[in-house]
Amino acid sequence: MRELTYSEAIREALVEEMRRDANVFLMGEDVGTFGGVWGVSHGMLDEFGPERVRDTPISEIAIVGAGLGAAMMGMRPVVEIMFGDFLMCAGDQIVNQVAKARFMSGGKADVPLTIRVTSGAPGSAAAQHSQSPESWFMNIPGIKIVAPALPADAKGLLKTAIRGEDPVLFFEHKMLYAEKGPVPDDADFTVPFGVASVVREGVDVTVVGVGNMVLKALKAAAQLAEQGIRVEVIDPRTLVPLDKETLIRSVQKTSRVVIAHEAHLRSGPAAEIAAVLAEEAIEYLDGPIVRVGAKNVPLPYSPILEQFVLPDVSDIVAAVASFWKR
Amino acid sequence: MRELTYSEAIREALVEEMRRDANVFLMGEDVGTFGGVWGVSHGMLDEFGPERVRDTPISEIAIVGAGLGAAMMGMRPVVEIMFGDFLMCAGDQIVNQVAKARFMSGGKADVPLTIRVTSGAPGSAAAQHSQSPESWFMNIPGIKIVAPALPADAKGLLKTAIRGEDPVLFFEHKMLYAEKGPVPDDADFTVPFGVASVVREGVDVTVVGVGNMVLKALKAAAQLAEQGIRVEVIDPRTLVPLDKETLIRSVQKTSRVVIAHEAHLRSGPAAEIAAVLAEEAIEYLDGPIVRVGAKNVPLPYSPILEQFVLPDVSDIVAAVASFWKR
Amino acid sequence: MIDELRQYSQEFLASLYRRMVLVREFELRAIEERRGGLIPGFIHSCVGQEASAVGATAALREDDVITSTHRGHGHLLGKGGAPQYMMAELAARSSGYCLGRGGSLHISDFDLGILGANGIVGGGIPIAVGAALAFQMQHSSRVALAFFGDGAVNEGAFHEAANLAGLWALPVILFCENNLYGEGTPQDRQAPIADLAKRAESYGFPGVIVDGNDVLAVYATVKAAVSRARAGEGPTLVEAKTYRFRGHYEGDPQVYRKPGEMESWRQRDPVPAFRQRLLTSGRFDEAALKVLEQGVQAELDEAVAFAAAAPYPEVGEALSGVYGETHGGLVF
Amino acid sequence: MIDELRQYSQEFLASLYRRMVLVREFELRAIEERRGGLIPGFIHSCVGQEASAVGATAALREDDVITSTHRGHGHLLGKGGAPQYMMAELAARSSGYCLGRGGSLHISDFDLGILGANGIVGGGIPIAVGAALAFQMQHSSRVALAFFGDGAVNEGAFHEAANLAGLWALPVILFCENNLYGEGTPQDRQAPIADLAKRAESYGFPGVIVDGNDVLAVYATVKAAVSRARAGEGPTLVEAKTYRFRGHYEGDPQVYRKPGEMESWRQRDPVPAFRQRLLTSGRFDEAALKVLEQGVQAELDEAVAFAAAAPYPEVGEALSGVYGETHGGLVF
Ligand SMILES: Cc1ncc(C[n+]2csc(CCOP(=O)(O)OP(=O)(O)O)c2C)c(N)n1
Ligand SMILES: Cc1ncc(C[n+]2csc(CCOP(=O)(O)OP(=O)(O)O)c2C)c(N)n1
Ligand SMILES: [Mg+2]
Ligand SMILES: [Mg+2]
Repeated sequence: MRELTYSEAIREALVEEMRRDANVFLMGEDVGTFGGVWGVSHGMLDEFGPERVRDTPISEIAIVGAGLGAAMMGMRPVVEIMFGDFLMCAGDQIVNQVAKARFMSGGKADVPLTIRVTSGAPGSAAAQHSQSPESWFMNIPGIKIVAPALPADAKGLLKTAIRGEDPVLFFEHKMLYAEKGPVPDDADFTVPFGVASVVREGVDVTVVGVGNMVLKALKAAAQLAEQGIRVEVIDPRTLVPLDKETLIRSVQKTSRVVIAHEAHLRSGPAAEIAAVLAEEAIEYLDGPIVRVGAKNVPLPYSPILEQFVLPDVSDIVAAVASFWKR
Repeated sequence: MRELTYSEAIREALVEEMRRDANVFLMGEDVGTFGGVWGVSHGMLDEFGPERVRDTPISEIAIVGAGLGAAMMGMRPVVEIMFGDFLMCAGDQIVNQVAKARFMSGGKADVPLTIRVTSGAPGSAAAQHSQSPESWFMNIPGIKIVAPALPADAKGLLKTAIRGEDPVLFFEHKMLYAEKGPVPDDADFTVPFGVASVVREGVDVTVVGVGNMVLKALKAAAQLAEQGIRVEVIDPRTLVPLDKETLIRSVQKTSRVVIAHEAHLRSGPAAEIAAVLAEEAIEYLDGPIVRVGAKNVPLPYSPILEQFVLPDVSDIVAAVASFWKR
Repeated sequence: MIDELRQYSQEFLASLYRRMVLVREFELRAIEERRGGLIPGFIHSCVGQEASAVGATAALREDDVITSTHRGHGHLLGKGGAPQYMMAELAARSSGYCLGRGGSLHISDFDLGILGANGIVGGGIPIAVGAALAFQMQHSSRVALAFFGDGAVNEGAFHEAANLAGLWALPVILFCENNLYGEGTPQDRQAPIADLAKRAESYGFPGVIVDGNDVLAVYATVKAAVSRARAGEGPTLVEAKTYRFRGHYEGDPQVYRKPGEMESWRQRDPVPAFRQRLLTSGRFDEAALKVLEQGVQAELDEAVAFAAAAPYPEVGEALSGVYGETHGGLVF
Repeated sequence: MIDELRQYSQEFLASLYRRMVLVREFELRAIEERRGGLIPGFIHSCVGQEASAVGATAALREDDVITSTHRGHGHLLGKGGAPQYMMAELAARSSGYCLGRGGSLHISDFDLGILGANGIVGGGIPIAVGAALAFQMQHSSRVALAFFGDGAVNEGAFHEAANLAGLWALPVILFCENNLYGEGTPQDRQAPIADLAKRAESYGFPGVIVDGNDVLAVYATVKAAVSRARAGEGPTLVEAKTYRFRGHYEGDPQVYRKPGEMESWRQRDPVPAFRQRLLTSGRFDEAALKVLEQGVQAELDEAVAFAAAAPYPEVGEALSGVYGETHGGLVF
């Protein structure tokens, strides 16, 4: 299969869906002329014109709110919030309008709105440009939360988001944009929500990775294999809905689990995953549920401090190794 | 000791701190002439005048942001966001400015800002006026999160918040305002952050309650006592910082734990508490960590549906009883 | 005055008046039924603001859309909302507009272009702008109208939405009902200017002030704004000066009213004023209006009876309608 | 022109010019040091906007405060920020203003009234308004000044903060640097009006346009606004028309520039323009200006040397300074 970067895979999904359905359009700050600050929509203005690749003012409330209104009137907007850190500028629209519109209407409103947003620390971007906000809206019923790690999943999940009837927060990790992987070129290739992916099989310990931590988990697994520890790596791919079954099945087999994400530890996505396992799979567990994530301090600018705060391969290795050091 | 309602206890804390320190003032929508929509600041305009009991426009960004600026310039603002549901209107100021101001300045900025806000479903207030947002900002380092259940704690914790140097989100549960309890009248009575309260001792099972669920847990405990089940009820009082030690000590004794809050189950405060216990106390546990909370759907208007969605005493009783039904 | 009426058909005048009476009486009935226990939730009535609600919506086509507010019953009835489904929603029944899930703050009817009341002050404005964006992209002649209060113009949502609407010349009408209060705080303590229509200049489109208690003035003003919008000339901000006669919500002790203010506005009560105008014009007589009024009462009797007889939702219904697709029930 | 200069002292004119050169050269040096690897993070330089940064801050007292933006180096240097601590911060050292935790986007110095650069567009405006509220409540004569760009005026934060400032007549200056772009999107595709000062009318206070490339014009305009503010007359919105000469950030390919635009603004480069004016006035000669310029270079050499020699933070420092009180270390 041909290889694409994560960024190219996302662009391909956008382009294919916009060719397929005239109701799909892209809107956000600098998505047009600039091609997106991360270059994801590069060239799309040329193909689709300024009507369907819309540069907006710096107005996150208006971007999300207008996306919602347009979605309810038959369009399928993909709106982009440049950094996940800015999501809270539109927090009310997301929490109180987008997520609840269908339910409050008695199930009648369709809200096919995809909110693309970046997450993660790109390096010395400091406290307001480095956050991983995947869990910030997990408590809110009504919005789905997607965090792909591999290019093929990025493409397939974005298509599912755009074709679906519900609002989706779609997290793209900045440090994954340049990562390559095989991506099917079938224009109807989609990846379903709520189905975790077993990225590597193993029997000794389960490592659940979110976003870029899937790649780090794979590296950790390779290192640990040398010590004879067979790690199973699972990527939930969608946090809402969450594929509990695959997680529980894995833990049943390995009886040990580490959950890793780049978000801060406290109340990050791992809190929910750990709680689910502690509620539904505790009998299979042979030790603590170990979380790996960023320390509970804002992301510092200094690379030394930043590396100290962010989780890395070695943290996963250490977390896994801890099971055999008790 | 004299009895006060939760609402009176909060007002007393506000009044005492405003008398004690000229830098303390209250600002928010309808806190003045109206006395607060929940009546908490009733009469305070008369005592302190419109300079220190400030009615604001309906502008949550400005309310929180102005609170932050004033706090950095030596004031000790208490700002009120009428419903927790509206917190996300000021989401960016809370997450990116208030919580991070000190760290980003290298620890130099003092941010003695208290954000008072209501949580909980007051009955048929529907999806945008009934939420319990205690966990929405738990992933954000730099802001403390307080959720008192009893009048004395409400008074003592609010004083600690106002006198402290850090920003605090102070959640007042609407259904607790009319609840009475003993409150010390010592004007220097404060309750420390990070110290959980064992509200009822027991040896068979630990029930951790957040906000109004503390009272429901006590009712459940009384019912369960009749069946011979001795429930220990713990109120963490502050979610950030969280007193893990008291929780772990209790679980060590009881080896069974239920965590109850009114927030939606997914990624509510219980997710973090469960994750902490699954990481640091799993060896003491004799069964699953059971969460009790609102179902993962927006709060419905209809009382029938609302009661179905919200957790109640019977849910706690059932959760506890489940340990003996396996 | 008489001249002004002349341009309108008998049917149109009758329908305006009937709708104003419907709004007024719907509110009074809902308040009564809330006291009587049929309605469990809060009510923010629009008594006193009937002319602005009815005048504005009368200027719209059926396929145009509105976003509304916490004080939305008049807007919805104006746009054609059916009293029985509204009353059933207020009574929390499964025959209500939102199957009992939304209540007064969230009533919507997508078939009628009612995109929803809203519990968040200012929250509906960006949504209306988004609907207008869709219409523009669809090369449709439909327009969107956002209702909001004088308090809402101080929210960031108003500003961002208005700027976008102006920038893209979207077919949207921003309709501000300035009733002089946001909850218990007077407008002059919420914004440093009294004429909020002025804010339109910041967004490069016209702002117009209209007597919000004069239904025909409101109608004509909005009609002009709608024509502009349909012609691709972009948005208009309409500020209707009006007054609410009851509390912010039912039960509000209203300690904040300025002395004499209520009395002076009572003189300008839009419903009797329009009634008198119809009579004075000679085109309607007492008997004809009585018939209309009785028709409204009958309709409301039916609506209340319908609501009271309607079934309550089944508890399990709470779990449906959160998503369009549940991926095997996984999302709960 | 010569007349205009006459009212200012030699020292003042020299200090303005020196500061403008300092800002320009600081930026160029920082860009160079970033390329050289001393500076790890992004830089949004203000090259071309020196007159507005320096003119505005020169009108403030030392105990007045500012909030700044992502493009903040000029504002901070204008307010007295020390180049060595700024450079050390950019170089991520523990001797930097924020101990290496903040970087370019978050530099602050509370002693100098610099409440912080800001990574959130519009994020600093409500904070400045809050500082002004404190000053008003403290019966102090201090004022606050918020810097922000043309893009920021479309954020809800601008609107809510401006409304509150106008309503309460707070001692704050809202200073908009309209450099015609917000990132890669021209101002005329972000807002439907070109003169953003006009928006002040929505908030009941004056809006003034000034040539942002003329340091004395900016100074005089802000000075007047500051006097108003100190006199309790409330806020002013100042719009400085200017242009940025480099990319939005270093590395920006700048595909979005309109043809000829850069060249025409280059003719109005504020630093050589002011230099020429000083020479033409006859009050400064080439030699005197050279001395100032060399002084700046020396200061920057020292700043870079200081930064390069400064220690990096210890890893454990990341865990301090999040809270004022940690309740026994519990909060992490
Ligand atoms: C974002 C938000 N802030 C505050 C409230 C509480 N609230 C509900 S209605 C209201 C007053 C609104 O005033 P206005 O916009 O003038 O509308 P009116 O009630 O006068 O019709 C307030 C403050 C809310 N619902 N949403
Ligand atoms: C809330 C928010 N949205 C978007 C961004 C990304 N961003 C950073 S600077 C910028 C452009 C700002 O334009 P303007 O206010 O004109 O300032 P300038 O860069 O021209 O100085 C954008 C969009 C951000 N930092 N914060
Ligand atoms: Mg009003
Ligand atoms: Mg700009």
